[in-house]
Amino acid sequence: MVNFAGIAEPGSTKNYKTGTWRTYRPVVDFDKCIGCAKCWEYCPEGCIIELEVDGKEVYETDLDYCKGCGICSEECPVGAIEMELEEED
Amino acid sequence: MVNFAGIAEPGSTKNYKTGTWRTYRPVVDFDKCIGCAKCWEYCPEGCIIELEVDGKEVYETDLDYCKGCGICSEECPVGAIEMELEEED
Amino acid sequence: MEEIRIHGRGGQGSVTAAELLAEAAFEDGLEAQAFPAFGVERRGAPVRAFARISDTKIRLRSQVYEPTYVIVQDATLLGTVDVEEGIKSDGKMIVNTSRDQSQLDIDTEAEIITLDATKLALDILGKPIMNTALLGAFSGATGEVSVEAMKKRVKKRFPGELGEKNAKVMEKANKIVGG
Amino acid sequence: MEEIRIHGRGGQGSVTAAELLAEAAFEDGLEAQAFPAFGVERRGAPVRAFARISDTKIRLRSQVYEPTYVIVQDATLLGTVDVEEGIKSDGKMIVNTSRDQSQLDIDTEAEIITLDATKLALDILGKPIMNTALLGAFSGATGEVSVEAMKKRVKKRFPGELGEKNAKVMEKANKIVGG
Amino acid sequence: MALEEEEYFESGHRACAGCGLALGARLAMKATGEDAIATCSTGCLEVVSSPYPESSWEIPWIHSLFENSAALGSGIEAGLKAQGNDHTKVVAQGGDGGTVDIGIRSLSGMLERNHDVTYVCYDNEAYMNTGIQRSGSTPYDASTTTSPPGTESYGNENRKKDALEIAAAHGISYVASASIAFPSDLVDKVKKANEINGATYVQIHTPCPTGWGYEGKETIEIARLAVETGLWVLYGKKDGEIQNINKLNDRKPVEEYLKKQKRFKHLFKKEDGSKELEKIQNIADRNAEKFSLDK
Amino acid sequence: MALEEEEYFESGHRACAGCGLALGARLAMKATGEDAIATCSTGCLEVVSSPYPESSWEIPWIHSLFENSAALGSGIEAGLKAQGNDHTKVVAQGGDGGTVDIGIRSLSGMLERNHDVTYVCYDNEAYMNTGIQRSGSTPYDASTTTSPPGTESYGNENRKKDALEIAAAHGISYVASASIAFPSDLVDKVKKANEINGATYVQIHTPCPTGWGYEGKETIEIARLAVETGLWVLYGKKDGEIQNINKLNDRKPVEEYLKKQKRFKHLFKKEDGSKELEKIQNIADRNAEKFSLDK
Amino acid sequence: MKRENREVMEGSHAVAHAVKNCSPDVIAAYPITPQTHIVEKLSQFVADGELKSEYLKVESEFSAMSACVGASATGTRTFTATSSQGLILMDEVLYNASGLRLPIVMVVANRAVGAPINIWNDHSDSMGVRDSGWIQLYAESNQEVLDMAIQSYKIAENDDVRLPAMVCMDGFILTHTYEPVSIPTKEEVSDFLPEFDPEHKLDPEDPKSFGTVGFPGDFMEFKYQQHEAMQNAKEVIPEVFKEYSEKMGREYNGLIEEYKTEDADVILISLGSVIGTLKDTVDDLRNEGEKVGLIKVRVFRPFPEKQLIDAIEGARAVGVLDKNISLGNKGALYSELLDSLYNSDITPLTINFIAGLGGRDIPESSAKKMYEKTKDVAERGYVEDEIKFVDLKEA
Amino acid sequence: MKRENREVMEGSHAVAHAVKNCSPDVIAAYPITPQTHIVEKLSQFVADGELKSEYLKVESEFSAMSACVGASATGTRTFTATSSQGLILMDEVLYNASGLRLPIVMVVANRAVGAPINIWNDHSDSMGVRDSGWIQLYAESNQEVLDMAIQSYKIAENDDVRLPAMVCMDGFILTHTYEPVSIPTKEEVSDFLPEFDPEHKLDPEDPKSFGTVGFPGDFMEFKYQQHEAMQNAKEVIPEVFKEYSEKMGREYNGLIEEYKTEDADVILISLGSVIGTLKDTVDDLRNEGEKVGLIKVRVFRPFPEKQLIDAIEGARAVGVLDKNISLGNKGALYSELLDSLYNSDITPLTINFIAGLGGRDIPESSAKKMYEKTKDVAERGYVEDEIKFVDLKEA
Ligand SMILES: Cc1ncc(C[n+]2csc(CCOP(=O)(O)OP(=O)(O)O)c2C)c(N)n1
Ligand SMILES: Cc1ncc(C[n+]2csc(CCOP(=O)(O)OP(=O)(O)O)c2C)c(N)n1
Ligand code: SF4
Ligand code: SF4
Ligand code: SF4
Ligand code: SF4
Ligand code: SF4
Ligand code: SF4
Ligand SMILES: [Mg+2]
Ligand SMILES: [Mg+2]
Repeated sequence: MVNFAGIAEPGSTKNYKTGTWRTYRPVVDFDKCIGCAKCWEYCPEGCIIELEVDGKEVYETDLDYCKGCGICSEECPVGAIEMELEEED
Repeated sequence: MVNFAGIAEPGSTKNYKTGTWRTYRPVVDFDKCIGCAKCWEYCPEGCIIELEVDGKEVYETDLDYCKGCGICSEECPVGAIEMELEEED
Repeated sequence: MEEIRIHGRGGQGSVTAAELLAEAAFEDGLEAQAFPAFGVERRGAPVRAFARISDTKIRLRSQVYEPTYVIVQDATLLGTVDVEEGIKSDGKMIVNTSRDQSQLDIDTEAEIITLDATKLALDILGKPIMNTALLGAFSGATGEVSVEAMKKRVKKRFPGELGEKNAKVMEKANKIVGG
Repeated sequence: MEEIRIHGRGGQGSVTAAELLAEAAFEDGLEAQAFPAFGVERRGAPVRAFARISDTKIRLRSQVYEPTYVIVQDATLLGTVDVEEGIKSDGKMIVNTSRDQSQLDIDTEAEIITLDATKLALDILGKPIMNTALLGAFSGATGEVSVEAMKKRVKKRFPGELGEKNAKVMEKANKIVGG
Repeated sequence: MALEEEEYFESGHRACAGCGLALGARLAMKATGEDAIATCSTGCLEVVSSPYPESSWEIPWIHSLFENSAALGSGIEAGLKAQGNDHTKVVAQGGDGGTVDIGIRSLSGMLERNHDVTYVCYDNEAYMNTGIQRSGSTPYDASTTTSPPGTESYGNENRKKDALEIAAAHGISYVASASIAFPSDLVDKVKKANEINGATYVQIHTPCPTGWGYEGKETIEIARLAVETGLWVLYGKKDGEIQNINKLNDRKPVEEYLKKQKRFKHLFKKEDGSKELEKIQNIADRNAEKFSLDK
Repeated sequence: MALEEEEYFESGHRACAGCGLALGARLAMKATGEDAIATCSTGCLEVVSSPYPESSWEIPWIHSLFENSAALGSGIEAGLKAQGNDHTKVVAQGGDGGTVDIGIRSLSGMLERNHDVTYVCYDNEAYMNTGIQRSGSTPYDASTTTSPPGTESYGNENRKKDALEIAAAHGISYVASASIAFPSDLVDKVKKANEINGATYVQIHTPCPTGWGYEGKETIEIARLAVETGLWVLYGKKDGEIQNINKLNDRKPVEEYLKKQKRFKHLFKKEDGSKELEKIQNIADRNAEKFSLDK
Repeated sequence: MKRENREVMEGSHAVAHAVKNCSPDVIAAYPITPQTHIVEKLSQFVADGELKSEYLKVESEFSAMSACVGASATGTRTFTATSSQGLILMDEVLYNASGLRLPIVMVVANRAVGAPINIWNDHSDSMGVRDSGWIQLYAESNQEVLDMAIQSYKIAENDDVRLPAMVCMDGFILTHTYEPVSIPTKEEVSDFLPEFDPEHKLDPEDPKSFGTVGFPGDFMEFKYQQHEAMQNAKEVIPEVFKEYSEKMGREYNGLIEEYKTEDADVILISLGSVIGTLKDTVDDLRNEGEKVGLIKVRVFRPFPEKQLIDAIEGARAVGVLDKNISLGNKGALYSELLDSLYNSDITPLTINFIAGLGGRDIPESSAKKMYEKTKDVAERGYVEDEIKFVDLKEA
Repeated sequence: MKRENREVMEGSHAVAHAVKNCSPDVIAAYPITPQTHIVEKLSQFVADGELKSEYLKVESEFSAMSACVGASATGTRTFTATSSQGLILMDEVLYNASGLRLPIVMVVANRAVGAPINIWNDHSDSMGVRDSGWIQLYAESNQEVLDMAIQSYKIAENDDVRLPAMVCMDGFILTHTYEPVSIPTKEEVSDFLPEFDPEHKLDPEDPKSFGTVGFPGDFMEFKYQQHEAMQNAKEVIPEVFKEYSEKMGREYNGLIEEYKTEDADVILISLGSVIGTLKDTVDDLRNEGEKVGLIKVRVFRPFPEKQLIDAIEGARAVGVLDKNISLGNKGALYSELLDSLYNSDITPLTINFIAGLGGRDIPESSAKKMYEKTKDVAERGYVEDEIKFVDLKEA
């Protein structure tokens, strides 16, 4: 049955993958990316992560949660993020 | 029985004589009174009335309602109002 | 069980009087209850307070309809308030007045005791707070509660000089009515 | 009585589709009911809507558990949502997809009809609003509701050009699935 | 006689002798006149003026609850509008508690929607009807039954809520403070508020002998001292502009006001009381600065 | 990376794609850090973040009702104090409706009592959770489901309530406006508010694609345009002094902001719409004047 | 059911149309799911000039009802709608409105009351205010709710009643469901419902005072009058229903509706939209030869004691489906049915089903289980678990 | 009654003293007649440093209860008191507090609910919130109310209960009455009442979320748990009473108290302070040879169904005195008694007296009339006017 008084564990919505909501997927061009973190700052899902690619600090999306809103793409100062239509599967 | 929804007639508290609450009674000295109406302005009971006495405009208390607070006496610019202890009877 | 009603005006300490009466009765080993007439009365308006004293536990919660004793703090009330209402014919009424009881127009078979409590209060306390004088008189006139208990409680409630003076008022009033 | 379930995403007009379906059925002389899955879903999240049609008055107020027909507005849902749940084995499922039905992984005995509603919508409406195409297909595939009634109601709801275009979409989709 | 002679708030009400609130209502109603409807929140004013089957009000009047006087006023205004009545004024009345505390939501909504209602707050600086408990409008350090002084307390610990500023921040076109010690000014302000088409707010300082601890006869004097010390500033604010500042020739020290009232008695007795008195003087000084009170 | 890396408002929440509110909460929580307790009034934020048995919150969080976030915060602060805890921050959160309308009484009380609570209002300018009804914070002329344009209407008929001024009128020591388009500024302001010992109020402009009618990806742009047109002014007010005004080099006409949103579409279509646009431009101009916005 | 007049419409919109045709002078409302579509539609009517009402978009439900009190006191017809938390929030004003005898009409989109917060249907909200002196009607369908909205004005404004009335419709299940309804035209409504023109109102021409202090010497008499008005409503409501039926051609026959009860051994009793499902269930069971009947409680306040007793007579067992529970006791309908039965001449066995709380669906299968359980009680001759939570997920 | 410990004191002050000795961490309250003296006394305790509580002087009752919710959720002990309009105003938060399972203790100074506004005693306020999931205790005397305040914390904080509790005391009749009481010392209270240290609380060290959305899939289960907690309370309360009796030497024997019921033909049933008057009446009548008894309902939520049935067994008629009425039905105690009796093995005749509304006094003479009427019912064998307004002034 339900727990006492409906108490929830911290951060547990992470169990739910909002990535399934997505129609468009942001794809980062690591070559273009200057690691400014603007995309990370502005992502309402907080699902952008720092990566090291070839010794360079870049950012990429965690597709488990990305809803494909397109904000990161819009706000990337160097146009490093493209929104691509999700494939059915 | 009570009326529909407890409706009351306008100004009907006049049926209740708050003069019975009084311990001190204001007595106006018409000779002193200059008819400035300050007492009338300041009376919380609205129980001071204009009179003509010997052709002179003066003010006096309606003892039916006067609670004897003493404001009129205090505020009369010429000290025309004395507060006198009520007699038992 | 005896029931007492106190008449006064808002601000004259009628409720305090009822409370002190109950406290003193309890001090004397009795059971006691005191309560105001639950109203919305403002300062100056006529008010009432009640007390019950008994040698068994008091459970009754209704208002007082037929008091044995009535205390009237302010004789100016006599014209407007029905102070004699319901008083037992063998009861007693204690009235604060400078007049003689024959001058009072009170329609009751109960015994009327008068006392110039205002003067007493003004003399000793310097203020027209008559409730303690009337309590002293109540003690003297009825014997229901000892004046010692009264004095003890008034001193407890008003520590220091104020209590002492009130106790003195009680003592004196008690004597005057023959306590 | 037949029950219909529509799957889509918040913002795709699944509820509108159910409503239009009910309206059209009523237009055809049937009794009808339409309602959303009562939820708190936000735009983009998977949502459902339902309709019932019948030739007698509909009194049932429960949710739809065993639909005869299921409409899937967005094939990207197939991976995450159990679109086949409860569908009658002799029922039909209409899926918006560019793929062939054999390429779809849906575990049901019900007949599956596919249609590239997105393309149709983009072609005619210029927007990926697929619900009217799917309704047209529903009409064609099931014969439960006439495409005329559908068209009439869509034009009523969206007066002017928008309605006309949607009616055209319906017509076309209806033809495609063999209506 | 400068003021309207007619009484719309009648004798026979049950307010304490010397009640500032009763005078306030009497004066405000003179400004309002007969073609008006008044609401009243629960509180002294309502209780003393409407013991069934009696009423002190000569104009149509309604009491509903403690916290909804402004909402009631909104509804009345709407009812009149719906009936095509564009002349009858609506005056919503409340005590300070009913206004700045429990009633502030309905007040805020009424002001936001800019109903054609004059809201009159009678400020006696505490919940008097229930026996002198602190309200948001109780001044700093005042003793009330819920802000008693004690070893851990100097009385009320919060500053008096500035309901006039709060009302003004709603962008309404008129707010004003008034005092029963200045009847013509009071009547003028309520009249002005009534004349404006839209929501207005007038707060009247109405000393209370019972709650503040002074003799009934001193009510006007106390009210006057509040103004003369700068603790209660008389002003109007029309479309954001402050007007009618009552400049003071010789601002009195706050002690003159405070020492007359039992609710501040402890400040003159308690150790460190003078520090507190200074704080209160500071409040007056800041008022003087803000409103350029000193001549 | 200027901002705190740690996330306290987690992924998996159910907000619409591109939700400004979700971003606002994520940023505000970065300013708040882990030693804090948050309340949340009923609304989008609460609904999207706490579907039992899940929660997006990494810090202790509680939702009770729609109108009592500030009162809940008051109680939590008191509870912490009673436990001798003088380090944990309390952040009370509410939507604009939960704050400036139904919640304003409890907010006003909390501010008056000066609890050590930071109140954060997420302003998406309508009741979004219930399907885009007008709130007191809805701008003039915006179309919502309860302020639809029509033959008798240009949309919302009231001006946006100035909750910042109202909060400031309570005499609290800090109020600030922020925008999700300016994350560092936002985080700074919430931090500052948190650091102050006493009640503070921060209102964050959080555009809502669903309610305002634009595409999710435009959220930041819309938020930025609100600031650049002067319709949403970024400022702080510390102890009555306005600070941190974000001066504008080249203030944009309001049309640039309005035309991107369906909620203002009717103004560009309706006869006389231009008159209304002028009125809105006036609002921006008055803001510019009041805050000396133009460089 | 004159087909030509019917149109498929959302329940909320159907109510809005009906209310529009009652021409309320003042509407004051605050949005809350699932009431929103009602007040949104009314907003649109006003924006489009189709309805000339003063529409107050207030800042809380408390003010919504307070504004209705003010407006109604000026002698105008008023409307509001709410749900759940909103209804409970206005509780204090509900008592006030009934005590002031103001015939305000309110639609309640029934929804659970939190915590936990839940936007789905049950009856905790309206049942939670059943003491407040409001008439309460419960609708089975969208047709009923829109008819009841119109009827309510006539009931509430009746001189022998003069009480506010609440029309309860199940949240989502009715509010958000599209189905065919027939809406009386404005002319038809006007013919049925006279203008509201009360004797006592806030009026500078006749300046009375309202809402005075009721002292202990009078208060009881005020309450007694309200109680009497409720009793009068038991007479007035069927008359209003009758007139409505005659004028509009749809049958409303009384405080309760009986469905196949005549020879029933087992009777189910409930209110609201679940009645539809239960009717289907009863039909199915009848087809299977079961002697089952159904009672729909259309009017819950005043409580139709006598009507229920008469209708139940002859049944061996009754199963009462409550979509609420007074925590620590029973469902409200069950509780009040039993307090009525106790002093009646009949003694059916009884069982209380607590079902559908917070939007838990009640499918026909569950309805059948309730029937089975009730029948079982009838057969055994006693009830074991009197209060049964239906479809509860066990630990 | 150890005389040495007793002291004459106002009821409100007695409660304040008892609450002080429970050491609540947070108090949040808003004044309302006749609750004021309780919160004023507590203010003085805090001002004088005699009580170290955070005391929030909030701007409304809604916030009083909301602040208690917040404070209680941090794992602290909380207190508030209210009455009438204030209680009804916090209605929404009451449901919230119980749904969040927070063991807040509140004293309710019972007073009528307006309109018309009336500050005097009856039970409309607390009865009006009987569905809200709060435990409800009703006190006969000031001794009882102060004891119950202490007991309530122990009941509410019990792990098997964990529900908020309301201690009801009649406004004025108890709150403003001076009488002797014995107040357990702080040490005695500490010995009886352990510190409150709940497992779940708002705590950055263990950052849980509270007040999440309860979907239809779970909501019913939450409500069922609350209902179960209420059932558990029926066990826990007598245990707590027993321990209290042992430790403090004053008898608290169960959910109800029987007075001379053993051989009674006629039993009166009520709750609150009128019980005192009724006891005197019963004694008088017994002296006159009448076989009359009395039942005091000490706990109204959870409703003591079984206990009442057992106690009534053998009586021919029961008269239930309710100081409230659910307008359009019956008094709450009567209604629930009947819903309990219906499925019991006993069938006493019953009559409902609606008395004391809005402070109408209930003298012994009226109590006797109620007895006579009930006896009359017993003798006739049937009841004519089931609902009787006592001492109503006829038109
Ligand atoms: C909801 C509610 N809470 C509390 C009360 C009790 N109450 C009635 S009047 C009042 C105080 C009124 O204070 P204020 O508004 O300042 O008016 P005043 O009596 O001081 O003139 C209070 C607390 C109430 N009637 N209703
Ligand atoms: C007392 C009460 N009234 C109404 C509601 C319904 N309600 C829930 S959230 C909401 C709107 C929230 O608006 P806002 O505070 O602006 O937050 P948003 O959803 O826009 O972020 C409303 C009206 C409620 N939960 N409680
Ligand atoms: S598309 Fe939106 S949700 Fe996805 S990573 Fe970019 S900003 Fe985040
Ligand atoms: S905003 Fe663009 S450049 Fe900056 S980190 Fe993200 S992807 Fe790289
Ligand atoms: S004493 Fe007071 S009440 Fe009497 S007339 Fe003078 S001012 Fe008026
Ligand atoms: S104030 Fe004095 S002088 Fe003036 S009218 Fe009155 S009595 Fe006369
Ligand atoms: S308590 Fe104060 S405000 Fe109330 S009636 Fe008395 S003097 Fe006036
Ligand atoms: S409706 Fe608006 S505020 Fe709510 S979740 Fe969606 S985008 Fe965010
Ligand atoms: Mg006040
Ligand atoms: Mg919002």
